[in-house]
Amino acid sequence: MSELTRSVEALLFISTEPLSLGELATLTEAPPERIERPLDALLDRYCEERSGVVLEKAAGGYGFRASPDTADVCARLMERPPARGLSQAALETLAIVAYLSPVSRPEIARIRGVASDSAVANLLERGLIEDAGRADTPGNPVVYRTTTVFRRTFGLEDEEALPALTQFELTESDHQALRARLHLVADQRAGQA
Amino acid sequence: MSELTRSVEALLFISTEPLSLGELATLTEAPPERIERPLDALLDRYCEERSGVVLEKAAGGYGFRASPDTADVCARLMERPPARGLSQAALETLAIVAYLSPVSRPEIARIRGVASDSAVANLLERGLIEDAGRADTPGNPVVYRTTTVFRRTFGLEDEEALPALTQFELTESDHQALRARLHLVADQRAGQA
Amino acid sequence: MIVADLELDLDVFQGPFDLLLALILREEVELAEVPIAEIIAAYVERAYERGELDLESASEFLVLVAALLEIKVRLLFPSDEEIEELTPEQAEAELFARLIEYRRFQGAAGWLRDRAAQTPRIFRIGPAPLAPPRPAPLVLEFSEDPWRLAEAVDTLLVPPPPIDVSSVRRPLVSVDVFLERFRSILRDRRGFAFDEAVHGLDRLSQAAAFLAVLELVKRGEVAGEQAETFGPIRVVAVGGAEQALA
Repeated sequence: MSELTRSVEALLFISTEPLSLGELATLTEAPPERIERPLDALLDRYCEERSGVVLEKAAGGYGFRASPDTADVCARLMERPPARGLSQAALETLAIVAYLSPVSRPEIARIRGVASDSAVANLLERGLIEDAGRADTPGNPVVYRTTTVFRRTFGLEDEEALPALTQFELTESDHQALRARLHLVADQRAGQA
Repeated sequence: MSELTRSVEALLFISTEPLSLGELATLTEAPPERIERPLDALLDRYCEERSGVVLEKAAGGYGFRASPDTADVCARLMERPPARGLSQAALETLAIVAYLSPVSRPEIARIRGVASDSAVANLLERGLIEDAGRADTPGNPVVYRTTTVFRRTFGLEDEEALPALTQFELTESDHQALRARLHLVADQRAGQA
Repeated sequence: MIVADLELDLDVFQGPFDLLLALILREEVELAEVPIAEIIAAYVERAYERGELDLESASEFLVLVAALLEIKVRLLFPSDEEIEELTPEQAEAELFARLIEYRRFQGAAGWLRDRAAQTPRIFRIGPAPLAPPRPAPLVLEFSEDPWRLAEAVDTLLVPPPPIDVSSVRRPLVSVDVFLERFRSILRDRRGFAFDEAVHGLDRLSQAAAFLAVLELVKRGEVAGEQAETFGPIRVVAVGGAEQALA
């Protein structure tokens, strides 16, 4: 297998998107017409008869996919419930969204004192929070709220039914006072870090 | 290639995390001992000599990665490959998290003698460490641990695969040199006082 | 040697010392992340290269570094228990133990670097391009305890313990005070002599005044004039003429 073929093979394996001939040429620093031979060799190596992984020309370029006869097994992998329970980071992020919703990613990061992008991504993937439009604050960040899946998972009828806090009296129907307190404590913590 | 081998190959390709023998057995509904042959066949098909893609055991399971000779080309595909251009500060911080996890920022600062906030932020952004909840100590600092990306990047089968920390113990002569340097500093200070 | 043009090459910062000070003042560089030992090493190295050490600049440097160090200690060790009085022997033993611990992790860091360099491992991070779509999430009713949510928010509502500054022997001098003072002087006059402006002040206040001048220079509000090395410094308002006309 030529060096170029190996490079094209590896690129297609690690890419999360199909890659076009032009993109493969740019990445390997080879002229586009030199990419065709390696692609042919790979289409031959990765065909349905020979492999569980098949190279395919899709919209937008070339990409590997699981061969059709493995579809059932692969579907089982995708349907697998998330292996672990909620991480502490995810739980804390979820709690902030539940008590302050709607809330943006920058605000979650400010309150927690640490970037929370992966926790937000994880909660979105689990369907526990969802996109609820954009905030009017600078940069117009996306804001999040909890979902029906969240309320069913935690056995909560509606948002009013969130458990009481020991550090804060939850009397107001809006959450502005709680929000202000969380910001204050976060700033105190940041000032000392 | 047997049907089981094709299924294992497809599963390993579409999974976002390495899959263990047990997981592969559950997903393919085959007894674990029957997975060994297909795995051997795949380890043979995807080895450095034959392919630009390598199957290897890391992070508690089997996963595909680019072969070392294609790594430079493949790194171009990523905005920030996890292990490229890590500063000394980031590497030391990563080592501390790997050995002492879960560990907080103040603890890392205590060991390194300087606050390590930008190193921690850099490692978080690269996905090499993650937030693992909060410590019970005053101020409840966030604690960190290493990730699957870390174990795959450094080719570690699991946490135990790190060399024992005592391996990096100073030799007796290093100890003496260090002590001599300390004394020198102390003497100079005393002489000036 | 003028302290201000001491060139530094640190992890968090590269450039002259006075710029670093200005950035710390503007909170663009975290003081807590600045390795002060390296600054001192750079200074000593410079002095050694030049083969001279003038007392004036050395004491200015010491004052600045001591102030930085004291503030940094407060930042890193908010609780006072950490800095009880130690005998020199205890301090040395403690320092020695810490260095040994740190060296171990430096060794481990080197091991990680070599391992990544030996075999670069690049793999896909994220889903496969043409993977089947993930089905709707499975709902496990009542599988989570809602009180854990309350607990998480309660933790975030606990204020951090206050920083005890009772042991700071001298009041820290605020640079802002001097910024204001100099600005008000420059509203009436085109410039002033630095020595006169700080006459009779203690060293720490003089250092703060100097930082304030540096800050004004950085902001483009004033320029410094010095006819000869070690000569008196005159601080002149930039664009003072236009302001006078307006």
